Amino acid sequence: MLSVENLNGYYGPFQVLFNVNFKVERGDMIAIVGSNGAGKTSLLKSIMNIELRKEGRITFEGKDITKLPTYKIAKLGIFYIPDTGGLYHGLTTLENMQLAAGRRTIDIDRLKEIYPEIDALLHRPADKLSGGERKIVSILRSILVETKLLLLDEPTEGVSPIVTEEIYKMLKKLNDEGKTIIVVEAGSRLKAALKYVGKIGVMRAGKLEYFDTTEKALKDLELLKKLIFI
Amino acid sequence: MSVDRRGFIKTLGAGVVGLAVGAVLGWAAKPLEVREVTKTETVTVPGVVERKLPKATVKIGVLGIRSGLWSTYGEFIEQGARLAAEEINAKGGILGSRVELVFRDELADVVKQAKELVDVEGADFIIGIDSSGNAMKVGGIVSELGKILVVTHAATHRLTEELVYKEGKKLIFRSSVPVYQDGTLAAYIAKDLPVRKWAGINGDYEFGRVSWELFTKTLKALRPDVEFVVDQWPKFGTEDFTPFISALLASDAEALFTSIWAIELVTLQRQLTIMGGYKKFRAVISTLGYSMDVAYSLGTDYPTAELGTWVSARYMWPYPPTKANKDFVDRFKARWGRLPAYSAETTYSAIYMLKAALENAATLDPDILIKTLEGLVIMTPAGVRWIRPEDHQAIYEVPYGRIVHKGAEVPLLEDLKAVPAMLYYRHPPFT
Amino acid sequence: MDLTPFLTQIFIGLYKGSLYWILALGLVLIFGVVRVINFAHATFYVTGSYMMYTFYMYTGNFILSLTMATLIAGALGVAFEVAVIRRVYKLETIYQLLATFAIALIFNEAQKLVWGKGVVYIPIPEALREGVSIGGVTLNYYMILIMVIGLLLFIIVILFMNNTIMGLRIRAVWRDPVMSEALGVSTRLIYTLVFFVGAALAGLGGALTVPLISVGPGLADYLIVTAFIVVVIAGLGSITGAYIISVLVGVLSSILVLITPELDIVILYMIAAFILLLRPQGLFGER
Amino acid sequence: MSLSSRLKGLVNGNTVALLLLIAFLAIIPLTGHRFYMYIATLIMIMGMFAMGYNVLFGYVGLLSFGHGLFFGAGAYSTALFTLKVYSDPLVGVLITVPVALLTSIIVGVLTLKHGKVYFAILTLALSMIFWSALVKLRWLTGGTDGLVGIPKRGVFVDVSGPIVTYYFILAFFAVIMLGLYILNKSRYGLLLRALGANEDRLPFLGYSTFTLRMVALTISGTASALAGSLYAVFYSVVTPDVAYWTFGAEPLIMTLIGGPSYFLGPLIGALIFVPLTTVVARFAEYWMLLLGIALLAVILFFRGGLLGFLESLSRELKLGVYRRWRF
Repeated sequence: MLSVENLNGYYGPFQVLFNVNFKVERGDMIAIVGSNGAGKTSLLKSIMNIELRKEGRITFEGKDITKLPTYKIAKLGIFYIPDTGGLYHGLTTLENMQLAAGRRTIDIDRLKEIYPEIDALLHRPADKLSGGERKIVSILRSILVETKLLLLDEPTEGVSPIVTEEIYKMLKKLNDEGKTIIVVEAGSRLKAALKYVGKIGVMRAGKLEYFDTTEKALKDLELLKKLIFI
Repeated sequence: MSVDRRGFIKTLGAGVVGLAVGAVLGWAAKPLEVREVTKTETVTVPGVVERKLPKATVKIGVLGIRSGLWSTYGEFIEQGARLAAEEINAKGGILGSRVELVFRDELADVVKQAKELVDVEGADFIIGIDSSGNAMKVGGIVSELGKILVVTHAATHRLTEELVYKEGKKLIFRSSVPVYQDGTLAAYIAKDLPVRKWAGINGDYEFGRVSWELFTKTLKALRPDVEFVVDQWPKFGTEDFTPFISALLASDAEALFTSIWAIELVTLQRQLTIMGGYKKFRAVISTLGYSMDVAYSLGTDYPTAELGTWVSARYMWPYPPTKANKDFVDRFKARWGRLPAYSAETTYSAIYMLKAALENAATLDPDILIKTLEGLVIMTPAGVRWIRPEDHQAIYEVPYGRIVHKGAEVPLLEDLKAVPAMLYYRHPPFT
Repeated sequence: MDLTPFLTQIFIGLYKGSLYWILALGLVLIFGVVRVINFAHATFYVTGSYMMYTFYMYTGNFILSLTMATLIAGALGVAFEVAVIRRVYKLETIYQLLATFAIALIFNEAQKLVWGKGVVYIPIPEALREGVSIGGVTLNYYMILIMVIGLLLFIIVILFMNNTIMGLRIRAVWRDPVMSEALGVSTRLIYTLVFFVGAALAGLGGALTVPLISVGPGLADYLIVTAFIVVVIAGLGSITGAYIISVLVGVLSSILVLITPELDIVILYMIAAFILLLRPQGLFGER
Repeated sequence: MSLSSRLKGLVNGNTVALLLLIAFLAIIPLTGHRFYMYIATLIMIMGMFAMGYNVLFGYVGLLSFGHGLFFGAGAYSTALFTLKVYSDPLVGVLITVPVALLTSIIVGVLTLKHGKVYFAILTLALSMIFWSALVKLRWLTGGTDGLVGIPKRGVFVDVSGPIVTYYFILAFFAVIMLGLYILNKSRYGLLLRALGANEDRLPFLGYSTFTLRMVALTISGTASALAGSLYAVFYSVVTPDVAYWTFGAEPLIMTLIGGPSYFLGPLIGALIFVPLTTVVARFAEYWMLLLGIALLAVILFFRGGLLGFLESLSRELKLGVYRRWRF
C-alpha cells in the first residue's frame, strides 16, 4: 500500500533521515519506536511532504506521492496526526471535526460507536480539553473522512496508562475495521505498543535499523532495547 | 517692516487699484531709485562689437519635484523652462550662445542633484525648486557651488531675508513672490470684506505657519475689530480634511483663510462644499487657489462663497492684461495644451532674467552677474519685475480675484484686486 | 458647555474609523492568514480609486463602477500573490516585507504613467448629496453610507468566518497552516483567496473614497499608515479587535483635532507605542 | 605551500579590501573632482550607517525599522549642540557618542525584551514618535524645515573647505570601520554572531541574551548616530526626513544588496546603492520605479546580496575566493 524507497531527509543543511526503506501492506498496524531525535517525526512529515526537503521515492497505492503538496496527499486518504494532536485552539471540538469532514455532515452516531462520551466534548473549545481527550478527538477526526492510512505521532505522549490503553483499543478497533495505521512512539512505550501492533520498526539516528513482525520482535527484544536506549 | 510703509499707505490711499490701471499704478508707486535703475538696464551697448559669452552653450540646471505626489509642480517648472529656452534659441540664443536645460528631481536628494548639475553636467545656473526646505538646503551650499541660483517657486521668506540679506549669500535670487503674497496681501483683501470673525486652516509647516501669522498680524493692524476664532493645522500630505473642517464649522467664524495648496487644496475645497462650509463661510480666501492644477481639477465644481472665493497664486494667467502676457499665455497654450501655472511663468521669467543679465554683462562670472541682476528691471508676462538689490527678491504684483464660472473649462476671475507689491512686501532690514 | 462640536467630531471620527477599518480588515486577514505584512496594501487601495474613476467616466454608473473597481483590485491582489508573494512565503519575514515594499514602489510609479500626476475625483451620487445638519456641520449621507458599509462588512465577515466551511478553513489555516494541509485543506488556495479578499477590500475602500477624497498617486499613504497602527494596536490577527480599534482611533484622532490641534499625530503614536510596550501582541492579540 | 597557506590565513580578504578602500577614498580628492568627492562622502556616511545597522541585522539577526531614530538623534544633537551651545564641528560630532549611548539604552530597555517581530514593530513605532516630535517641536527643531547653518568652522577645527570636510569625514569613517573590524574579529563579535545563529544555546554558555543584544544595539546605534552627525556637518542642514522610517530602511536595502552575512557587505551595498541612485535619478520620474524593480530582483534572485552571488559564482568555478569575505 505504502512504500518508502531510499528516503533521505534534510532540514536546511542538516540531514535527518538516512536511506530509509520499508513497505506497508493494507491492514497493517505498525509501531515505529525510537528515542528522541531518532527521526520518527521527520519520517512521518516526509511522507506527508511537510517542511523537510527530501530525496527518494514514496508511493501510495501505486501512485508516486513524493512531490505532491500535503493537502493532495491528505486527499488520497492519508490522515496525519501530529504529536500535539493538531487540534485548533479557539475552535470547538465540533468545529475541529467539521474541518476534517469538510462539506460532509458529521455522523455523530458513528463517532459514538468508537467513543461513546463524545457528546460531552462537542461544544467545548479544543484548548479546554484534557490531554487525553485531545488525543482521542484528534483520532476521531480521522473516521470522518475515508481514511485509508492513519499516521500518528506519539498518540500516547503525556497521557495516563489508562487512557493509553483506551487509545490503543480505539486504534485497534479502527484497524479491525480495515484502516492501515502507523504509530510512532517514544522508546518508553515499546511494551504498550507491542501489545497491539502487528509490525514494529526501530529508528536510531535517522536510520531505520529494524523492521519486522511483532512475533519476531518479541524474540529480539534485547536487541530492540539496545537499539532504542543506546 | 520698514519705516516708510506707512508713507506708502498714505500715498496710495485705498491701496487697492482697479484691474485696468493696476499695473501702471503699481509701477508708478515704486520708489524713485527703481526708475533710475531702469535707465541702466535700457542702456544698450552700441559701442562694443562682438559681444560674446565664453561658452557656446549656456547650461541651466533645473530642479523641481518630478516624482511622487507633487510631481505636477516639477512638470510646470519644466514646461516654463522649455518654452523660454525654445524661444531664446529660436531667436539665436543669448549673445549667440544656445541655452541648454538639464532637469533633475529635487526629491532625489536635492543637494546631491545640485552638485551633480554643477560638477558633472557643468551647469552655469541653477533654477527652480518647489519645496522651501530644499530651497534652504541648496541655498545653504550655494557658495560651494559657485553658481547663481534662481528660486522660482519655494516661498519661504527665510531664503531671501536670512540667507541673502543677513548671511550675504549673494548668489541666491528669487523670481517668484514669497509668502508675503499668501499672508500680508490676503489681509488687504480681507479688510474690505464685511466679516469680523475669521477661521484659518493651514499646513503644519513653516509656510503654513508664516502665512497665517502674517495674515492675522496684518489684518489685526488694518482692522482692529476682527477676531481669529479658530485655527487648524493639518500636516503635510493630509488626504482627508473632514475632522479639521468639522472643527472649523463648529466655531462661529464667518470667513475662512487657507494657504493649503495643490492636491490637498482640491480635497479641502470639495470637502468644505460637501460638509456645508460654503453655507457657513460668507467669504473664503485661498492664497494659492488659482494655481492651475487646482483650477483644472475643480473646474466647474470650484465653490463660490457668498462674498466671494478669493484666490491668488504667484502668477495668474489673466493678469496683467498686457499684450506681453496675453502673447505668453497663447504661446504656452499652443505649446503645452493648457494654461500656464504660476511656476511655469516664474521659471520662464527666471530664464529671461538670466538672459537680460548675460546680455548686459557678456560674461559668466557670477560676481559680475550678481551686480547686473541686482536692481534689474525687466518686463515679463507677470508684469514688470524689479529685483531688489538688498535681498534679491523679484518684486512684482499678483492680485487676488474672485472665482466666477463663465462656462469655461477652468473657472475665471473677477474683481481682480491688485496692491502695489512694495506696499505689502516686507522690507530690509526685516525686523 | 455645548457638546455639539464633540458630537460632530465623533460622527466624523466614526466615518473615518470605518475607512480605516475597511483597510485594516484586509491587512488583518492577509497578515493573520498569510503572515505577510503587506506594504503594498495602498497599491490596491489606489487601484480601486483609479478604477472607480475610470469606469465612472465611461459609464456614469456608480454601482457598476464600484463593483468593477473592487473586483479588479482583488484580481490584482491575486496576480501579486501568485507572481511574487508565493515565491517568498518560505523566506524570512524581511524579504516578504521588502517584496511588498518593492511592489508598492513599482505600482505607485506605474499608476502615474497611466493616470497622470494630477488628482481625480467623481461626484457624490445624486441621492446622497445632501445630509443631516448638526450645529452648522453637514453630516453627509455619503459619509453615513460608508459607516453603514463598514458595519455591514464587520457583520458579514464575522458571520462568514463563524458559519461557513470556507470561514472555518480560513480560521484553521490562520492558526496552523501545516495541520490544515494535513487535513486536506489547500493552503495555497486559501492564501490566494485571502489575498483576493484583502485586495478587493482595499479596492472597495479606495473606490468609496473617490467622491469624497480626491485621489492622486501616493495619496493613500497616510491612510494606510493609520490602518497599520490600528492593526498593530488591535493585535496582528484580530478581526473584532481591528473593528473596535479602527473606530476608536477614528473618533479619538478626530476629537484630538478639536482639543489639541497641535499634537494629534504625536499623541496617536505615543498611545500606540505605550500599548505596544505593555502588550506587544496588541490589545486583542494572542501571543 | 605551507608559507602561502599561512599567508592566506593572515591576509584575510576583509583586511585587504578595507585597507584598499580607505586608501582609495583617501586619494579621491587628488582628482580635484568635487562631484566624485561628494559621492564618496555619501558612500562613507551611508556605509557607516549600513555597517552599523548590520551589527544588529547581520550579526544578531534583529530587524530594526527604526534606525532613522539613531541617525536622526546623531544629526540633530550635532545640529542643536553646534547651533545653540558650542560652535565647533569636532565637539559637535563627539557629543553624539554619549547621546547615542543613552538613546540606545533607552530603546534597548523598551524593545529588547520581546520577540523579533515585536522588535521590528516597536523600533518602527519609537522612530515615528521621534520623527513626529521633530516635526512638532518647531521652537527647538525648526519643524519640517529643519535646522540650517550648522557651522563647519569652529573653535577647534575648521572644516569649511570641501577637501577638509572630506578628510574630516574620512578620518571618522576609518576609525569606525577599523573599530567594527576589531569587534568582528574579537570574541564578542563571535558571541554576537553565535547569538544570531542560535539564540537558544547561548544562555547555557553563561551569557544573557538580553545583555548581548543590548551591546549590539549600542554599537549599532552609536555608529548610526555618528553617521548622522557627520551628515549634519556635511550638509549644514538637517530636516526630519532623516528620522523617517523610509530613510531608516535605506541601510537595510544597502545591506541586502551587498550581502548581510559578509563583514563588508553593507559597505559594498552603499558603494553600489549611492552611485546607482545617482545614475537612476537622472531618469527623473522613473527612478523610484527602477528602485522598486531592482529591489524585487534582489529579493527574488540574489538573496545573498552581491557578495553571496559572487561567492556562489566563485564556488562554481572552484575558486572559493569570496568565502574568506564572510564574517
